Amino acid sequence: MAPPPVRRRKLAWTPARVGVYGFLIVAALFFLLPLYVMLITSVKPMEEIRLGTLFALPVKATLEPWLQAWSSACTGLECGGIRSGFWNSVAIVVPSTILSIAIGAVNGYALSFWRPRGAGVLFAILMMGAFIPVQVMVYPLVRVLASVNLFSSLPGIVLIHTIFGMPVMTLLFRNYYAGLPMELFKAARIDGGGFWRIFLQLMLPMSTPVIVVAVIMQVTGIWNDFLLGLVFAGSEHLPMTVQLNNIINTTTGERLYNVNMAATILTSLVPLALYFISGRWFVRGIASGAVKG
Amino acid sequence: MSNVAIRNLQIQLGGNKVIESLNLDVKAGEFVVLLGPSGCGKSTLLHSIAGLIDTTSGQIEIGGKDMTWADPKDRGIALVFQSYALYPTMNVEANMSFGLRINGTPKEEIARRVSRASDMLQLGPLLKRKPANLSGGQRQRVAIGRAIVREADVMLFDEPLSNLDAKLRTELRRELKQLHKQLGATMIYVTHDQVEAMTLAQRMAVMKGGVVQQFDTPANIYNEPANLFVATFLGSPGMNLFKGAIERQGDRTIFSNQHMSLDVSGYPFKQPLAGKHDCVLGVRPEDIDVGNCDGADNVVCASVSLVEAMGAHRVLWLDFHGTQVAGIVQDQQHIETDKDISFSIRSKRISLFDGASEQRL
Amino acid sequence: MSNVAIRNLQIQLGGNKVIESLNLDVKAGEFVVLLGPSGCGKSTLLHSIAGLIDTTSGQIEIGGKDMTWADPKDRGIALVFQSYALYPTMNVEANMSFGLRINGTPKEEIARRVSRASDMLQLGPLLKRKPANLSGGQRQRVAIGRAIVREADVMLFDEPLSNLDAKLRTELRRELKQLHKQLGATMIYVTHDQVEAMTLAQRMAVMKGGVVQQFDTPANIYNEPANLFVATFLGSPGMNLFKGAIERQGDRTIFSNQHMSLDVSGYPFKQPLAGKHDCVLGVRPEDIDVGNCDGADNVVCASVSLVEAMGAHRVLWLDFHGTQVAGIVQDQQHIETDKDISFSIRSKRISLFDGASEQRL
Amino acid sequence: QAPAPAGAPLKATVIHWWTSGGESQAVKQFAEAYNKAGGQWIDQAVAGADQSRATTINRIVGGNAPTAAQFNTSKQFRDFVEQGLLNNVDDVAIAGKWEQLMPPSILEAIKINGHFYAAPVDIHMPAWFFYSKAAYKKAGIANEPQTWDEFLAQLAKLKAVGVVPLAFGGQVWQEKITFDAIFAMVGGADLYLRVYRDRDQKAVMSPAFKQVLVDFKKLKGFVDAGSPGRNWNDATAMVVSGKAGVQIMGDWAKGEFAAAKQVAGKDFGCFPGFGPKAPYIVAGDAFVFPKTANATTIKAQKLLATTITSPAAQVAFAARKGAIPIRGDVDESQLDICARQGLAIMKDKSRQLPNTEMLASPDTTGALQDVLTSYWNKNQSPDDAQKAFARALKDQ
Amino acid sequence: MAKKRQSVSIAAYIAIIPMALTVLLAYLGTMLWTARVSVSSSRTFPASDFVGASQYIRLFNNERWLLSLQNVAVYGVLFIAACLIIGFLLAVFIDQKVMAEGALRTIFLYPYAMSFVATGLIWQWILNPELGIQEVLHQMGFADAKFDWIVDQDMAIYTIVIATVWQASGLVMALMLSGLRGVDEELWKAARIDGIPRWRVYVSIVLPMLGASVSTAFVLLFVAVVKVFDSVVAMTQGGPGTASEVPAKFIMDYLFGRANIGLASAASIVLLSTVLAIVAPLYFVRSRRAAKGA
Ligand SMILES: Nc1ncnc2c1ncn2[C@@H]1O[C@H](COP(=O)(O)OP(=O)(O)OP(=O)(O)O)[C@@H](O)[C@H]1O
Ligand SMILES: Nc1ncnc2c1ncn2[C@@H]1O[C@H](COP(=O)(O)OP(=O)(O)OP(=O)(O)O)[C@@H](O)[C@H]1O
Ligand SMILES: [Mg+2]
Ligand SMILES: [Mg+2]
Repeated sequence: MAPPPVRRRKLAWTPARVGVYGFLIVAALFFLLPLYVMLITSVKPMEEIRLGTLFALPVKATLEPWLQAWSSACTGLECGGIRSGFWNSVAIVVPSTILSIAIGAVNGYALSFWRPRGAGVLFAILMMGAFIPVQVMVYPLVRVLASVNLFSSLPGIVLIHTIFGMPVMTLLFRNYYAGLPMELFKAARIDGGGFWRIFLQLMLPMSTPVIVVAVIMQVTGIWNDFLLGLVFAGSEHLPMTVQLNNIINTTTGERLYNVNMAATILTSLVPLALYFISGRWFVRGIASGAVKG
Repeated sequence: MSNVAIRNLQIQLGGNKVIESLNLDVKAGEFVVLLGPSGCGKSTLLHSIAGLIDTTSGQIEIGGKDMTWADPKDRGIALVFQSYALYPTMNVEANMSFGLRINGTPKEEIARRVSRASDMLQLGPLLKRKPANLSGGQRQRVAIGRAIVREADVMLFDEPLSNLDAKLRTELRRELKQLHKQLGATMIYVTHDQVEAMTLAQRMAVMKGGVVQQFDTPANIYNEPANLFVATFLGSPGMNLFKGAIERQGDRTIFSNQHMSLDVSGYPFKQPLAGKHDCVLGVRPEDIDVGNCDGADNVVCASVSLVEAMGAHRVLWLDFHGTQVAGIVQDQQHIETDKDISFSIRSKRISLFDGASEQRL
Repeated sequence: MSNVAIRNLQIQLGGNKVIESLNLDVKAGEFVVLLGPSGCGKSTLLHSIAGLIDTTSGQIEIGGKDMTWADPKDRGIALVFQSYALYPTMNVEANMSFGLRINGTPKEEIARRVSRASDMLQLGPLLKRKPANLSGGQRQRVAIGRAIVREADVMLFDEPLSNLDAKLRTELRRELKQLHKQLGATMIYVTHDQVEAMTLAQRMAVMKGGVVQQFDTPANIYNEPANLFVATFLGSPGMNLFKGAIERQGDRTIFSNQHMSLDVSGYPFKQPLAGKHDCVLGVRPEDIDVGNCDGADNVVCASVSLVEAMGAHRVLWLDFHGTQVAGIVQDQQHIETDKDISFSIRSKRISLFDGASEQRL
Repeated sequence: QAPAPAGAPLKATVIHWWTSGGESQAVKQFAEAYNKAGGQWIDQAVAGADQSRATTINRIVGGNAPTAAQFNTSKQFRDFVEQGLLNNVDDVAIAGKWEQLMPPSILEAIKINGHFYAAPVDIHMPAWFFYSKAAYKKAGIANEPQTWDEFLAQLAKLKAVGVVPLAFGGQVWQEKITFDAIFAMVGGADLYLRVYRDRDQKAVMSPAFKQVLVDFKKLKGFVDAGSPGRNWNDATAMVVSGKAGVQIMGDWAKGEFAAAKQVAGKDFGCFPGFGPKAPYIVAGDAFVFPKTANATTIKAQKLLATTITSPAAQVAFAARKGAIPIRGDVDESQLDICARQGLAIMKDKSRQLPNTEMLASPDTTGALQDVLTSYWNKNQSPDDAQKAFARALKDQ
Repeated sequence: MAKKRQSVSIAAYIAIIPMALTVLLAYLGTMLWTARVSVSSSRTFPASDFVGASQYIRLFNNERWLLSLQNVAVYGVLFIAACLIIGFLLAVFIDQKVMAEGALRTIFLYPYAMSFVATGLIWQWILNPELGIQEVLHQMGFADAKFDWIVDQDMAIYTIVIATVWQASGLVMALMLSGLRGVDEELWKAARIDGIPRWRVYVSIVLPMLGASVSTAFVLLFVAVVKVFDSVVAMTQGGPGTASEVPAKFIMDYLFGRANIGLASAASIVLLSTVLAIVAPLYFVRSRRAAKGA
């Protein structure tokens, strides 16, 4: 009397499932295509590149361009590759990321919970500022920094990155904190927490997901920045990207595409590594969602 | 312990007048419950007492001092939130001790208070857990514990039990009452659950639309509701209402409408009545007696539309000319739906309300 | 309308056995309530009936067909969620009609069903509103409306009233009962609120830890709980329990312990008793009579520790040698706390449980 | 000849945009010469001419000016002079007899209000014609063209045998170079100067100028579809591989040929124009010296100006850079045949033409580029282009 | 005795001092400075004279500027729409409990880590009709295949869209994914019971719920549109001709290459005003709706 049991639904390979994977694979191929071209170009000798066979695998693969990019490509008089700027970049990225996130977080926190008078207006202007092309701001900012003796120094470039990161960082944290229950803040107020206490001991530990996003955005942005570093960092602190740019962008000199590509990939390794590492955190942070207390 | 006095409080939020000219006097050590439907401004009132919402005008006194603009932490209050608002990144112990640590209370003192509160609330084994790993009831206790360790003179509770199941609710209700005895603190407790309100309150304030409708002992409010709203909001099921008119006939006062009439001469009118008066008669389900429908005097008949067995008693729903009348029966007598039944109103236990102003007569 | 039969159902979630070998037979058109404490697997069971959770083993039959692996939409069921799960971006009408529109139901048919449901639930004026602009009770009705328009043979409810205030809960409870009459559909209703369970159920299943403890009519479960758990879980306050032993003394059967003894000869034992037997005696608060403590026979004294006025009745808490005994008094007699009072147990209305297995004797 | 000071070497921070391998080799010659002369060269390479100049401006504004900075030999640094931001190097110019040694077009660019505000470092001829000998052979062309028409005919022949006749990079500045080459060849030096130097509206609106526009657009028929956006070196690579016949490009393109191990005169040919009297467009780079009161820095600036204009440094630099020296009194043997040819032409003042940058402000040159690129890429009539050209010249 | 508005502590005001200084000195300051320069005759350096609106007049007589504005409008609409759609689709597909989710996520996100200085060149190659996809198609025997947008006057701007979407949609995906994971599980169940296909749920129910994610993504993308520069320079240099010119490039050209900061400033001010004219109403509507929803 029992009708034949319907088969288990759990088994995966339905047409819809195939479609999902199909789409993802096609999309992944599209996203990987430029990387593929970059990679194979970076291991081709220049003769092969001149042939213009863009997608062809290298006939004679060579690691020479990578070595050259890393340690002997010329960036002016120096022919030390991009290696030398690495630590400069680190020295800029670390404090800039920390400071810009710290200030963005404090701003977002103040805007969401304390709402001091005038802060709303400041925030609106700040967001407006996000739309000014960076280049336009360079000249006046040089003047300002020069007037406080910070031009061409490490603190100077850190400050500049903090300034330029402020709109988006503030937006990010403001939106995140706006999603937290107001009661939490009120409870801490009753417990006698002041502005900083509540921020440091309560809000900051709860901000992991948004901090991960902020770190990704800031590290990527600051690491890849070249214009601001060039102008504000001073010659001793030029970031890696200035060298990368020197290698890639020549006006009238010859261009070594293989070295260019190798240098580009090398330079991107830090943000890429960050993506790999933080990816899991990112998802975990997202999955835990609005922290339920 | 301190008294709390609220004078002419008015609160606007985003343009809405949420609280209008509210007065409330809570004696030191008293347990007062604020009861009202969702959205009536209970939480707003409580938060303004705690100093978390700025008042638009009016005064809040705590312990005899004007605290209208004092900082929350300086008011000598503790607050248990509707949503618990536990700090998700701290374990139970840290949650409870956070405020004390901020105030720089000595370590031993903190330990003493936390262990006392956790004993009281049986939180001992949970001290090292994070809120995410606690059940709803346990979270609730932590939230209460956090308030207790503050050893505040005034404790405020914002619907602390609303998310728990009936059994837990009953238990915690008793524990709270116990707590009040032990601590002796002034307690103001917000709820929309009347059972909670009735069982916990020494006095309770019934609110609606930001206005206190009645502020009295639970029994008085239950038995002599000040207006129609209070009458129907309290009781489960609420008071049965009959529209009609009231008139002096000789030395008797008679309530009557199309379908019934009742001698209400014994009713303690606040003001002597003159002439005919539109009014509403209210009677609690337990003050309705049912019997066989045999056409006796002062006995009205209606058909039973539903019988709800509640275990200890049953609720009858009678269809009386289109309105549903609820009655409560205690005994095991057999009652069938769709059959006619007689019911009578205990005229000594009625309430009468003005038809227009809806205020108690 | 269809029957629902569950055979040897077992469900594992993330490694936990949430449901173990569960059997349940719901007749066509019946209103069955699943009652149990938080976390006992009620939602899991309901969702597996709906096909939203894969079963680990066992069978689910709906309307005589094996539906263990059928798609939710093909099971002829409708489900009202604990959290409503309304589509937040659609207005009330769209919320109700979305499923029908997707299935290609003709426009007129959709309009007919929606208007019928909205009439039934008095949602007419709200049809164009978004869920965010509705109160909790209104959202609840929309969620029910969405289930109704499906005109399913089996309707499942997952604690649909748990977030509402007492008054609304009472109202909606009645409406649901009415609905069942009108629709005639099989209904399975999950709750942890016993009042709801008692009033709504034709039969109810009390669950604990994924296992059905008792499946019977509310009255039977209330009056003759199958085990200690059911006895204490039901009733507010729950059954009073006294540990002791039971023994035949001549043709009488006597329950006794240190402090009291009671003749339980009239008790309908399932199996004849032999010798002395450790057991627990249970009696509901309303089956305890109180009087003055004058030392009469079969009358025990205890001091009153708390009086809870509930409006219609009062709950007394008596301190009887360290255990709290609850009693219910209906009349207005004056009772003071901390005074001694006598109480007696109506021996015809007791329950007896085995001391070890905790099962009813 | 300037004596090295005793003690600390004279530090000179130099901003320039020579960043590629070949360019690095070239700038190294300067650095070594300077260091040998008792200085210490501190290199600050910034890729991209615009970017490099912007850096210089920002450094000056920010009070952290370099000792010297590269500009094109042009009007690019006029504003600096007017703002009084540059030191002059009159002493060095007089001592080095610049007026006698250097071509007038260069002098015109660096001598402002009677003072020398820049030290020229090289001369580029931006409009060389490079051709693939293999492609020419395939098309059966034996000689370099002597006239514009002959050139067009050769392009047609190349096209006929399936070679891309003109290797063309469709970037604005490459279009401009090509146009200027055609302008100088077809329109003649006189018209060129009247338009660019005198901004003579009549000259612009003349039929002769219109003919230049028409002739320029004729080249469009000889470029391939992939040209827009192409980098100049990719275009050169087409000539290197014989895929394309001719490229009109600055002499720096020789670096690419060299990298592909091709030899001028053997694998590829070069000619600066049609016929023996063809005009020769002059461009180049120069160093300017930001203002400072610091005596040591001024000394360094002078030493630097002296060193880099010295014949030895000049020829060493030019040889690696693919340019020609700014002075004729150098040892030619290090140079390739194209450069030698250029050096020879430089002796004939009548053939020299300054490039647009020397004659007009950057703003004007930019505006002209805009006009030309629209004309080249869009379906614009020569008349419209002519009018736009006139307007762009008048506007500034 | 206790005064009003004490509830906002002084520390809060101190804490926003960095923001206040930044806003006043860096943002407001540069905006005013730019406005001032735009009414002067400044060339390489700011001049202190006053020439009225002449820079603006020149600006609006400049065809390239007008074309830039037109281009950025077209680009902006397409870029934002494409990023949101593709980002959303990727997020949705990744959300289907697929294998190798982490790897896929990284694949979609990595372009965001790479600067356009080099990847622009790669795109230029891939899209080049003589080198890239078109050539490959020809070699595969599709002789008629034509994909030469990058050299086509009318289509060049779309190639910028393709490349920048490739770069930015990963970030949108991340934001959307975070939104998707926040959707109540019971909603999905409700939809299953209603028999609503998953894609329909995404389109009709989930998408409208992702308001916060979408608006954050929108702001970030909008900022990117206004500032789009690197990709254009690296891929087309604004060409062919002026076909893919954009305002930021125009401003850059005049700022340094053409040494006319007066005109560049005027262009910046016009750009900023345009942005404000678009953003302000959106902001207004949103804050109104937020106020109403609360
Ligand atoms: N920030 C605000 N802006 C505008 N109106 C508000 C705001 N906060 C609350 N309200 C309104 O004030 C009224 C009272 O809110 P309150 O939270 O005090 O209600 P409540 O009595 O606590 O209700 P519940 O029992 O649901 O918690 C509500 O109508 C609410 O809509
Ligand atoms: N995905 C899951 N993985 C592991 N355990 C689960 C999962 N979902 C539920 N559980 C466990 O299954 C048990 C039953 O959960 P269920 O939601 O059915 O309880 P319930 O009876 O509906 O409770 P409530 O009254 O609180 O809604 C709980 O102990 C819970 O912790
Ligand atoms: Mg509230
Ligand atoms: Mg549940």
